[in-house]
Amino acid sequence: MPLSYTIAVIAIPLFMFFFLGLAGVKMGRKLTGWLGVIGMLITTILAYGVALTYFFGTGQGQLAADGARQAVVVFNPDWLSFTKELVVRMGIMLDPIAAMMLIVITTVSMMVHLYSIGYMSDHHGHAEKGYQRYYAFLALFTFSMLGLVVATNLFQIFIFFEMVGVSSYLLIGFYYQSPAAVHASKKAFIVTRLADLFFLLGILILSYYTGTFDFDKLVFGANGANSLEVAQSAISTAGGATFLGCSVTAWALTFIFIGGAGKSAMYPLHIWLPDAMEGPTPVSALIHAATMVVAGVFLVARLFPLYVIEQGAMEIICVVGAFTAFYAAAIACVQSDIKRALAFSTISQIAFMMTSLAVSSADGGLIEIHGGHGLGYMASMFHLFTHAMFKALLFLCAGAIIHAVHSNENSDMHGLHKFMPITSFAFLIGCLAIAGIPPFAGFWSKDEILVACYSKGIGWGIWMSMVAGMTAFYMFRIYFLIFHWKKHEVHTEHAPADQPWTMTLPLIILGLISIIAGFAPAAKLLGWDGKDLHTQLNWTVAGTSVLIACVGIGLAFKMYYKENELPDKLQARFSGLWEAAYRRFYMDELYQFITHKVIFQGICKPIAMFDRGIIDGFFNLLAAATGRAAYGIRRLQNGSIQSYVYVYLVGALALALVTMVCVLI
Amino acid sequence: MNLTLLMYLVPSLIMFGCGVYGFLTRKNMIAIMISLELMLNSVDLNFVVFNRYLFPGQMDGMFFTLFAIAIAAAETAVALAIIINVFRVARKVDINELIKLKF
Amino acid sequence: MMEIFSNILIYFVIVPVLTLLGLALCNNKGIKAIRTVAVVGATALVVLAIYLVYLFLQARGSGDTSEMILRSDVLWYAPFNVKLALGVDGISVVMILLSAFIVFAGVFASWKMNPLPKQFFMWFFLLSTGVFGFFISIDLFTMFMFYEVALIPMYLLIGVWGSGSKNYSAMKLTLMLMGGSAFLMLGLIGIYFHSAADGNLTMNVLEIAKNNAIPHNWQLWLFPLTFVGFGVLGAMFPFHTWSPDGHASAPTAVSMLHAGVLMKLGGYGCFRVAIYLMPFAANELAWIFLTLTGISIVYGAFSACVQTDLKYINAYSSVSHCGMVLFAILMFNTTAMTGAVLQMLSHGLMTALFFALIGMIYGRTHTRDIRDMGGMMHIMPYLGVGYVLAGLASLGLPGLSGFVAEMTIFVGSFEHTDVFRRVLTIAATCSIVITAVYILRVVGKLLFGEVQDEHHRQLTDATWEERLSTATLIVSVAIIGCFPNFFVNIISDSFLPVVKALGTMI
Amino acid sequence: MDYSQFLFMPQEIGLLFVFLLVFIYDTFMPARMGKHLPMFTTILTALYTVYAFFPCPDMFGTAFGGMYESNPATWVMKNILNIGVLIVMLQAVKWTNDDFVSVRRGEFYELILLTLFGMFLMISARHFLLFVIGLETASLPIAALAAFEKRYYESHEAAAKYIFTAVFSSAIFLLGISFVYGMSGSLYFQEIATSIMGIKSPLLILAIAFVIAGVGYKLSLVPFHQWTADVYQGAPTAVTSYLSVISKGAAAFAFMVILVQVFGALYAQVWEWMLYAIIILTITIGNLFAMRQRNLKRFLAYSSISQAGYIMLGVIAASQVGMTSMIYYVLVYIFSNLAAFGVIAVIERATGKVTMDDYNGLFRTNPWLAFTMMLAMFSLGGIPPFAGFFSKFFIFVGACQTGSVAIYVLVFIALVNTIISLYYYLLVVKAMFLRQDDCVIPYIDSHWTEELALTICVMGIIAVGVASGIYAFLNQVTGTIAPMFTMVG
Repeated sequence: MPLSYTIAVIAIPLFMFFFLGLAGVKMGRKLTGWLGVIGMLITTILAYGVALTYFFGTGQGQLAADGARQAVVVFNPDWLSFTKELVVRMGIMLDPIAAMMLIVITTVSMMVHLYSIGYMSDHHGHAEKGYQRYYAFLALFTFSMLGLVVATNLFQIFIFFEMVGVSSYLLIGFYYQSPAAVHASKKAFIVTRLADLFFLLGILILSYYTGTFDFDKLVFGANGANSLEVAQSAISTAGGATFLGCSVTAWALTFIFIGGAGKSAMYPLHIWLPDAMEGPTPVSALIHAATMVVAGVFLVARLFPLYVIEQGAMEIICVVGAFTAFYAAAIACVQSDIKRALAFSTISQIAFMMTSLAVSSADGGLIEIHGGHGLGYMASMFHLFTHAMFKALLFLCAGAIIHAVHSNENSDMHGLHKFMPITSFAFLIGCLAIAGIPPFAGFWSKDEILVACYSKGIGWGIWMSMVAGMTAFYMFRIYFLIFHWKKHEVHTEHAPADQPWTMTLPLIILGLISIIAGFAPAAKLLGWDGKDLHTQLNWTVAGTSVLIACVGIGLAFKMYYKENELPDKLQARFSGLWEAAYRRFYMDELYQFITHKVIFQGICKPIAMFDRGIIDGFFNLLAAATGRAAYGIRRLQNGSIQSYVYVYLVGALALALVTMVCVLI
Repeated sequence: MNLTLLMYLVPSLIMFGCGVYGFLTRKNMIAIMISLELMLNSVDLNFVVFNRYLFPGQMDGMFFTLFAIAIAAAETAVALAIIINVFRVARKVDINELIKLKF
Repeated sequence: MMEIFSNILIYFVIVPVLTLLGLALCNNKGIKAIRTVAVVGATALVVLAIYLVYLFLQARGSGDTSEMILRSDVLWYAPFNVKLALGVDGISVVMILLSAFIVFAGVFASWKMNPLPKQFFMWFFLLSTGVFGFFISIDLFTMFMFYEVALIPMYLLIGVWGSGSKNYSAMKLTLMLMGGSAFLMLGLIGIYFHSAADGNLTMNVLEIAKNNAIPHNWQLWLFPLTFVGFGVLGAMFPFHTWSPDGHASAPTAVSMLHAGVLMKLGGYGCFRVAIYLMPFAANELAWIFLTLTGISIVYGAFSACVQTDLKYINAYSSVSHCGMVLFAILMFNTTAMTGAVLQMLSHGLMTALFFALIGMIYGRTHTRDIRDMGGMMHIMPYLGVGYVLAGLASLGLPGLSGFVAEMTIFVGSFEHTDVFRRVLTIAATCSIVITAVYILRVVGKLLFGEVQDEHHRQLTDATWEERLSTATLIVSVAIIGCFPNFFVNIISDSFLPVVKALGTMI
Repeated sequence: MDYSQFLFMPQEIGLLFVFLLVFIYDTFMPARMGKHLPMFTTILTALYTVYAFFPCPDMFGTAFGGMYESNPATWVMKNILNIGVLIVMLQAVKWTNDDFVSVRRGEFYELILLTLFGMFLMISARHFLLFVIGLETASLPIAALAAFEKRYYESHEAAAKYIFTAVFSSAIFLLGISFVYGMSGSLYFQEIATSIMGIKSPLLILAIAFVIAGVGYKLSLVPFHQWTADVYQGAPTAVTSYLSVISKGAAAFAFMVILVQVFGALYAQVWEWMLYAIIILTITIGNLFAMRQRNLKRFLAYSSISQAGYIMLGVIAASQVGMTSMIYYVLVYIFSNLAAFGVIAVIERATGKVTMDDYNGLFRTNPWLAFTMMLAMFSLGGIPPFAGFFSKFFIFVGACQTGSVAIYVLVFIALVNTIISLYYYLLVVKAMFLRQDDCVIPYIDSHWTEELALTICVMGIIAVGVASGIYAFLNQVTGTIAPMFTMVG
């Protein structure tokens, strides 16, 4: 299949957005839903076709002379030309990760489209209000995300960053009449916007010194030349300019990473993601688990060669990633709202990917990378892929459960295993996958990541293994609390049960993928320079990680399989710690304080006062003063002829005298 | 004894001053008219004297004086007429009557 | 004398005047006739404007690289060598296009205007006469004349048809703008007397720029006069305070026209007169005005965050956005200046859209206080969607005009290497976050959430003419946002002479 | 004596002729014909205006040994005054047929014509004797006219205030002239100019100050202005309008001629700075007082004071452009101010209301009157596209042509003052358009003569600015007396 079909992959969702958005109001709800599904189906098929063609086909320029898989720019028209050199183009570029992302996005999106047909309608199959809007926004998001991954230049990525930001804003705020949702959507948008500000600054700096936005100049070797030299040359045009000690490109890349961190919810910009769970659960599955949140990872991966050269930036990413992984995992251990818990696990997993990218170039030098330290990069992308699948699965299961019991709190669930076996089974698969139990998908990718971390330093490895263990623990905690723990008492009019096929089918499909995805030839396809890096399973690392995972699972089993006091005891024992973790270590409070107390009360209000009082007051004062003066001098005109004449005479004489003084002396 | 220019100018200026003083202090409109006449006449005196002493050649000053006297007469006539009008209405010729229009 | 009528530009003045006279013939009762005349006039303007763009592209396409096209001079006041000099370059072309569209939308936005619809539309078209005249003329005297023609109708438009404390606002607005034009007039006279070294003085902008004879010491105080004079209309800090009150009290269409077009006169004039004619002083004094405009960008955004009156919010955001315009103009490179014009277009359209929607909402709810409203999206979806779109445009969503303009400005401003400009640029960039904050605040309070006032539930959605008026603007915003290069190509070349002049100065 | 000299003064002769006819009609016509007198006079004046507008073949030259000079500039100036007088008369037709004034209607016209004659002499005089005669002829009858509304006390007070201050100021003026005479030994402008060349004695400066005071009195420049407001308010509106524009215009022209021709040599040292101070005072004080007036006649009095300040900007330029701009300004000012006074006169005649609050909501009942008033206000405030804008702009340009920074500062002050003036002009507009009132002035059907007068004014306001030919023509006219500015130094 010709790669140029990618255009259709992007165009169809866009069309669906306008079509459903404008014409949808006139159509029936069901109809719009199915139209959306069909449109997405076509997109998915095309996307698979294109991706597979890119990976396994030949003769469309995807294979370089040395057999490395290289970027193919399908088309690339000018969109906005700042100067002769600095031109923003709207193009489509396929390279391994872009192709991989095409598959991820379309798959998950497809599943979500289908799933939503059931989810967005009540038990009697009546679709909710705003169904059309929902599908239009889904299409819009899909379009933006696809546009992001196939971007040919940094600025296009920025543009689609904004687009996905907005569509996520719209979808989080889908239930726009509930204040919580509105607040969450606002929060999500503004936090990511703040990050995007840094992204923009990074772009400005980088483009100013390198004189281009385009990746093929920035990072990819023009037809097969060694990309690292190219990147280096692009950067070196910065002429080693430095700012506050660091080279400007280091600054630029750091800023760009912050931009990514905002989308990927890295600490401390993660606070929007848990709240984003206010949106419909399928949306969380699509946007806040599988696709949008990995945009940051994707961005860093996109600029990987640059980061390799700018070690300073890499170090920052490494630290942030490692910390976030642990931090989020810790919080996930105590959350009672299952979606929140999943959200934090997402954060933690994305942090895994970031870290693995960052460790990827452990001891800098290019040779090392050629010598296989590109592993981290590959692992990260691989994990991105697998994680997307099983995390989407988990979220969709959660959605099914919530749809059944009308609550997010695991206290309202417990022992659902009997009621919804399929869901339970699918959820279990997801948990096993994320816990990293072979042969499930998560095992393979996480194993590679750990290997990469160990190769950077034993400390990093141990740290990340520990987090992996926590992951296993909290996932199974959730699982047991939902499906076992104690007998479920029914207090809704009809007992919870497996949901209609539209919702169950996606679970099954994703479950299967989560099982087999691990066997995808990632090492062969996702090498950072398009070359096949030959990896083999590192049994020591794999063994230990599996061991740790099992320990975590066991612990969870011990604590949460059957109802017992142990959890409460522990909670009472470490109440402070538990409380802090439950309150997400008070990050939200901190943000509240900064935004409301400092910025709102401390800056905006005074400025507004100043404007009305001082500046406006000044002009009013001028007017008042004139009026006062006019009133004050009225006595000059007191109506008596003699005073008139007096003024006249004095005036004339004064005129004469002053002039005499001036002229004669 | 022969009279110099100053011996005329100084009195005329004094006269003018008196006129101004009278104008500014008097309350009676007629008195004010008289002081105005004083001022005008002092000016006439100036002209005549300048002509006589400095430029005896031509008679410009003299003629000017004649016209000025005529004008002064006309002014007085109009002024008196108006004063009478005011008197008709206000029953007074006090200048302080005329302060209705002000500010 | 007659040959001027063969120049299409003059019709941009003639058409509104004819509309004015046509309206004068209408009877105040015959609302239909009045509407017809107004619509015909506005449509004619739009058609003319589009045709003008076509002519311009054709001329440029056929290799006409002259700075201004469609030139024609008619001697008007011979003793002062004042000419009726017409001519347009890319900037004025797009400005005319913008004005035409906003006038068009404005007519529909004031469809149900009463009392005295006839008089309203007459003033309305007098105002547009001034606007168009300003954009087509390149002679200082006529420019200034049209400038003031555009200013004075505001007084009656606000005073008679406005709301709230309209007398105060109208007087304040008029006096402050006239104060600005007092500075301006002195500046223009000064420029005139130094317009030529060889004694034959001129008021023609092009010739003055060509002679470049204004002594430097004179430039140093003529530049501030003119820049401030126009800057007042451009809502430059600290001369912006007329804007909140004025906009708050003005009727819908007037706010649209005023924020949409009139404030652009300021930016345009700052460029066309102040910077274009006095590059030396522009370079010398840029730092002062850069600081001021930089302040107004952030300042306006911050003060918009705490307002509760919809129109005040927009007025302050206008301060911020117009500050961006002047800021970019002072960056003295083609990219930034192009961005400035794009920003003028974008701000013009989206602010007009904002004010139109606010007027429509206000016309239904009779309140503009966001604390008294909520869930409007539920009640009037069309207006709600329109408002969200306007908001997104204003906070710079790609695909809408705001993003294009701001990015061009930022990239252009970043071209400068000196720390001062860099810092200001970064400060300006921060405004995109603050903008997001106050826009989303409004959208959240006004459109989303629960319905605050039960009476609002009975309210109806937009009528056809309201839909038409807003749709026009939305589509224009989207077009600029999606095909920016079309406009960039029209605009950017027009800055080359200035940039060259400034370059020689540096 | 060579009587052919009288051919140099066709306008004066014509005017006297009109005056005689009116006088004869007034005296010998039976009483019942009296009510036609206003129409008769107006038509006669109209004919005369037309006649005077076409210059006779060789009317330009000097007569009576150089005492009198007629040149294109004076000719144009007189024509402008004629137009003004014609408008005033048109406005007065209805008023003079009122029962209260009809007895004396003849005098009104005769005095007006006489005053005009005096102004002609002022304009054409090149000798102080003739000038003084003209000045007095132009000022004395005003007192009688001010006292015209016998039934009102204000009228008498106005007249009294006028006459006393007028005589005083003419005394001061004469004193000044006497000093000049004493120093130069002549009363001819030219000769004085030549003989005081280079003198800088205190006496001379005193004399100049007195001369400025004397003429400034008629122009109502601060601080010689205080009679203005009271007289304007007290006098009948027709007289006020006449006073405010016609005599002001004439005086301004004569003022410029004297200052330039007689004291031109002392421009830079002496009277530029005197005028400088006077202008700032005049504009500012006038505006400040006008701001808080409620009585429209008084309001216009102060506004006309500040307008006089703007006119002086043309004088301080002391150049041909200055003079052109000044004449042009006067022309525009005549139309604008007479429009305003015309509206006031109509409303006062019909309802007797003259305060600003009475005008609330006028637009609803009398749209055309309100519209005319608004045009007048905009024109006075200098709003384009009305004539006032052009005259202001050109007079500023004329002033700035001197090129000295001081003058730029002066112009700036004047410009700042335009904002204040705009404020109070807008107050009137506000009253008429923005305000509502329960006791609005009912619809007034004005007499056709008044309407005609107003129409002429509106035409003038709209056309004079846009029709650039007028300014060009004036410029070419003043070009003929341009040599006079060569001695300015």
